[in-house]
Amino acid sequence: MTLVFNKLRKEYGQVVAIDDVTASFAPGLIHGVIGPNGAGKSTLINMTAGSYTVSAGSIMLDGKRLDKLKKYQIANSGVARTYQNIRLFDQMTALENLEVCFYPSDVGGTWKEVVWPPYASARRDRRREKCMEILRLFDLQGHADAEAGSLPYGRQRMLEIARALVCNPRLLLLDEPAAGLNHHETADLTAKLAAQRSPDRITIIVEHDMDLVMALCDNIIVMHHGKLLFQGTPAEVQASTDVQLAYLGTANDIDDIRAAAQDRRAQLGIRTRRRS
Amino acid sequence: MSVAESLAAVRPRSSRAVAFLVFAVAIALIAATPFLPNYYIRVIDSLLIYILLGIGLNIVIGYTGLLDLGFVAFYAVGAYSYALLASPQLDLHLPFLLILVVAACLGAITGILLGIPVLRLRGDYLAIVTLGFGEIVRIIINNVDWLTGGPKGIARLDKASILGIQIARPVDFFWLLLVVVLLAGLVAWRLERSILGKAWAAIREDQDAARGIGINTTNAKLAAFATSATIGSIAGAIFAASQRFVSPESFTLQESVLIVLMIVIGGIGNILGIVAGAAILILLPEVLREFAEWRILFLGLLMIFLIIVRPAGIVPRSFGPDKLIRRLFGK
Amino acid sequence: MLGNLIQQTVNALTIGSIYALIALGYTMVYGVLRMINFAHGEMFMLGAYVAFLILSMLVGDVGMAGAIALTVAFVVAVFLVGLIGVGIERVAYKPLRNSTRLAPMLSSLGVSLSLVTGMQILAGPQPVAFPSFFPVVRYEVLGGTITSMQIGILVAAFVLMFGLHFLVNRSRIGIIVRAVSESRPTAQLLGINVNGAISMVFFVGPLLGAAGGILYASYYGIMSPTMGAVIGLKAFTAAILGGIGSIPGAMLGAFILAFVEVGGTALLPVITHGVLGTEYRDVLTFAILILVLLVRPAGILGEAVSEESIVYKREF
Amino acid sequence: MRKFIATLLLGASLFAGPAMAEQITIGLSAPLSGPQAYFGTTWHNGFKLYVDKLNADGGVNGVTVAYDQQDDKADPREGTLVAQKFCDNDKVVLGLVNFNSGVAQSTLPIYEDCSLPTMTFGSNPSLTKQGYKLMVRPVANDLAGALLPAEYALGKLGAKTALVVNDKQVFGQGISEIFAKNFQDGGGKVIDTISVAPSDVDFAAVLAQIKPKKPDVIYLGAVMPQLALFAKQMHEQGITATLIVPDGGYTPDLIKQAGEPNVQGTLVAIQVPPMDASPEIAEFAKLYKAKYGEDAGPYSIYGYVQGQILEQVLKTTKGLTREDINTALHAVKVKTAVGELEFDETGELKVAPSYLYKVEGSKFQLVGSK
Repeated sequence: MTLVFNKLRKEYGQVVAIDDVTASFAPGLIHGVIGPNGAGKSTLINMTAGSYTVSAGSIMLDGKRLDKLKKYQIANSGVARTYQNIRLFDQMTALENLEVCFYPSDVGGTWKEVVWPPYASARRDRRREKCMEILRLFDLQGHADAEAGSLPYGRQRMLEIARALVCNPRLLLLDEPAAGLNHHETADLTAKLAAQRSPDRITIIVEHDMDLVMALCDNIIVMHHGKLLFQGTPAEVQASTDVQLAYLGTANDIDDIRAAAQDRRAQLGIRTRRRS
Repeated sequence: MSVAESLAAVRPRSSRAVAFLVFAVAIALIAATPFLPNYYIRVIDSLLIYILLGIGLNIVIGYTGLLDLGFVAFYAVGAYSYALLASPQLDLHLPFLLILVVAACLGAITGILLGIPVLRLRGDYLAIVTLGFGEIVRIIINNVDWLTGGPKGIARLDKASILGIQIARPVDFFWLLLVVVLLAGLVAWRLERSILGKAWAAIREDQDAARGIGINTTNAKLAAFATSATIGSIAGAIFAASQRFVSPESFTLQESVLIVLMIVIGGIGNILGIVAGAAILILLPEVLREFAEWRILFLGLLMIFLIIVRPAGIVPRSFGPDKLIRRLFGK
Repeated sequence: MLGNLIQQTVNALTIGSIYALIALGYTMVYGVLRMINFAHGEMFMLGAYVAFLILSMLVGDVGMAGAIALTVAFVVAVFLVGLIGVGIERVAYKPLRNSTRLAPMLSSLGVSLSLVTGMQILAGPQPVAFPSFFPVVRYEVLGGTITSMQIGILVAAFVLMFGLHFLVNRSRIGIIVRAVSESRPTAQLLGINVNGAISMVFFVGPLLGAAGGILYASYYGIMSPTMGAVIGLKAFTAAILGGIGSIPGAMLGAFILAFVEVGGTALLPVITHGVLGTEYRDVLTFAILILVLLVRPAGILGEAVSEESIVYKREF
Repeated sequence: MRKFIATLLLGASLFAGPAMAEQITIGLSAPLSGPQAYFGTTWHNGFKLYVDKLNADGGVNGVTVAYDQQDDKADPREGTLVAQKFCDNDKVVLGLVNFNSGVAQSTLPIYEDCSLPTMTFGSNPSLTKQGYKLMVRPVANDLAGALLPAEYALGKLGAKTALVVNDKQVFGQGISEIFAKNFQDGGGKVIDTISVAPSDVDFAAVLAQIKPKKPDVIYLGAVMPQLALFAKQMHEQGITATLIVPDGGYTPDLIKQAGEPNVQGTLVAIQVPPMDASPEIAEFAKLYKAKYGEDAGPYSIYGYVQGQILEQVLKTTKGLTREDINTALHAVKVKTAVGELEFDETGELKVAPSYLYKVEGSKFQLVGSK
């Protein structure tokens, strides 16, 4: 009933982004992943969700190997995620953004939906009911028919998380959910995520905002230069000198600046192209 | 851009009137058509065929967001299905309805065959590969003379008939096409609203994120290609039956581009838009017939103007058939 | 056999260098605006017509000597077409810069249609004979025939391509253009004159296309209002093959395409024992294009991008 | 939109109103825009020239002739729309239609359905073999067009081998196949048949393949400007075989576009007599130039001849209905600028004149006729 990284490794040519990381994540808990920029936090999420290939090692969820699956198969195994740069379906309404998540379970009935309108509306109503429930949890019910792309930034963040939660995932991966949010919004987000705790769900949050991480997470792993530096409770992490050193001593200035620029652009909603 | 804004601002109150107007004009046109001289009926037949093609291509371009420039290949597959199965060419004279079914199946198969190699490609690469596919189909048709007659084409196709009723006059084709267009439009519209349609929209908006929520994009895209090709192929079969002659020059790249233009000028992703786009691009040159080359120049300039003034098309994506119906019958 | 080989190589190089000049225009516009400029083939056509007009004015009305008149006509025509290119961008594409990606593409289709029919109305739809820019002298090299015209075209094309290479990689303008094509928002933040850079691209691209058109018209001896359509499509194919957005890619793609075409004509009947004749040459061309893209979905020299490193929002 | 409605109403009123007895309308359909516009326009101009003269003289037995000229863009789909337009208009009693055989293929069934007789210009032999009762072809078909050059090549040039190139279009492929057959029937050998794409402009690669085969003659079944491009490149590559081309090459453009030295000795076969063949034709050429400000096109004289046929039809017809006109058309026997013409039961000319020219200097020199 856990997520396990077993000697996980990711290389880009000569560069080692993730260096033999072994860790396990228990259900019912919220796990935080922190570390300076370039430590490999997002890479971990991207590998788990199937966006990046795994160079060596394995990822197991409930005893099933994830790293050999295609991205959509991983999603269908109960893995849901959000992105560092919000990736909503801009020209679809907020409601549709959630509704489309029922594709894997409902697609078989497509032709019936086409030829038999009552069946279609019954199906649609059932889907919409579930989606509205989630939207309400994130205070988005008033925006259900608004185009996702037209929502304010903070709402978009919320909507993306709502989309990840709509199919009740076993494993929830949140990649910097508080990036670009102001203080109030972050506090709001923290409360909403806390309310979503579930005994069956493994939640992993990659985040820079320490207030959120410390308030929310039961367990924290600290990444540094692709290696797992430390694992423990928030209190243990705060007490660790290793962690302090990693953050203060060797943080790469350029990376920080780049990250700041990246966040700024994300806030402005500018699409960024980065070289691999 | 004040013109665009004022055009775009469809006021809720007036839009109900617009909806009624659109509806009334459509009904009046349909009712009046059988009484028009044959020339006008033929023009309207031609318009309906292009609307049908537009509905088909819109599934791939408008719904799924894949720029397909080789759509004419499916049109050709359908046309040649009819030409080969109902002509002295192979001395087969199968009934029209059976050929429609065969054409639909062949279309779907070709659609999937095209879909498979282009699945990995995006945007402009997809555009050029589909374009190449369309050209390959045309060149092959032009060169396998023993089967397709090569550039000479196939002449003296059988007159079509459905259950003993002969479909030969332009007005017969008008009714046939009207039924087929309405059916295809209905299917396309209901597909758009189905869960598969939502998945297509998700792929259009952000393909990777769509995979991330568990959509098997391969299958969804193949379904889009197959449905679209099926409609294109049916249009081709009807075209061949009405023309009673097919030759490769009806299936050039220009035809594909014309259909794409129709969709985009009318309003991408929207069936009502396709009707508007087809009306402009097919009827206008016919109306301006006496101006010979000037009409094409005018059309080119009009295209630039329309796209600049309304880059998202004449009919906005949001003003789809559902809205039309709601405006008409809703509260 | 060797003669034939040399002959075909020269043929391919000549066609390839004309393709390359046009492909460069596609690729530069794409690099900066992510837009396929369907009107680019018409710049090629305009080049030939404008040069012809200037030439007949110079020779007929002014009475200028042949060689000087040719040079003047060439230079003036390519600059004029460059300016036309800038003007078209201002009118037809600039208003659509923040619109969907499909909109400027289709606007360019409208521009293309208007230019072709406009020229048909102005100059007549018939092909017109075009004077030779280089005297035709045939050289026999190891059994192959090479004309002075082919040599002239190769030299002119390579001079232009090296000129562009220098402009893009060494000059200030080139750096600005490259910065804009790397990331327009970032360039804007850095205070770069983005409009200026885009105008530059729409000047240089049509200029090269027009040069290609003049060389083409004088090589084949004719020009027609529709001459841009087929060759534009081929150059576009070349740009995609090489990896659109990449300048060396466009040149590479153009020469590969030319060699495939010439090789297809020469070898298809031989390889297939006459089953497939030269009429299947374009099938071969597109089949190779599709195969290349299956292996390298972004073209030969195109930037390979992994899924997450590029945020692909809707194409249109 | 208003214009559209106006046209609509106009069309409807024409449909309903009674036809005027003393004026008939001839439907003219050909490419008037696009690359083939030159042929369509100049062909029609020849006809209009004759009809205008006819009307100026008060018509034939009091019947004046109007014409309705439409653009078919050389596209079968446009062609059928035009055909239907003519069919719907009761005043149209005869069609001068379709320059392209491919377009005629799709329009002839429509004309047949509405009993509108036509003089069809498409030269593909198969058109008259489909049993159409309302068409005649006042011009030699490709069978005749490709016989003379084959005989000339074998006899006068003493050619033993020929190589055939075609552009994979209806006309080019059809006529080159007929040439090949005639050449072989006459005892010659066709060493190879090569197809090129219709949009090709560069034949260097093909020519490099042809060169080692050393044919005596090369027959090129294509249209302008391919004919000129091929001739030019053939000469540049040092191929000395005699080039034979079909009727599309009978235009000064061939010599201009290929360059005079590159086309010397090229043979052109066409159904048109030389412009100085008779005083009548010379007179026509002069009139044409005076009226349209340019030299007559390759088919202008046939437009003129069709006018002459029309005059004879109007002189002999019993009435002005489509049926009457058709009967008179099939029975017509008339002396025209290209000789005496009459049709057989399929609508084909009984004697179809064809001519062969050789390029000498900047002129076409008649070297044979049939």
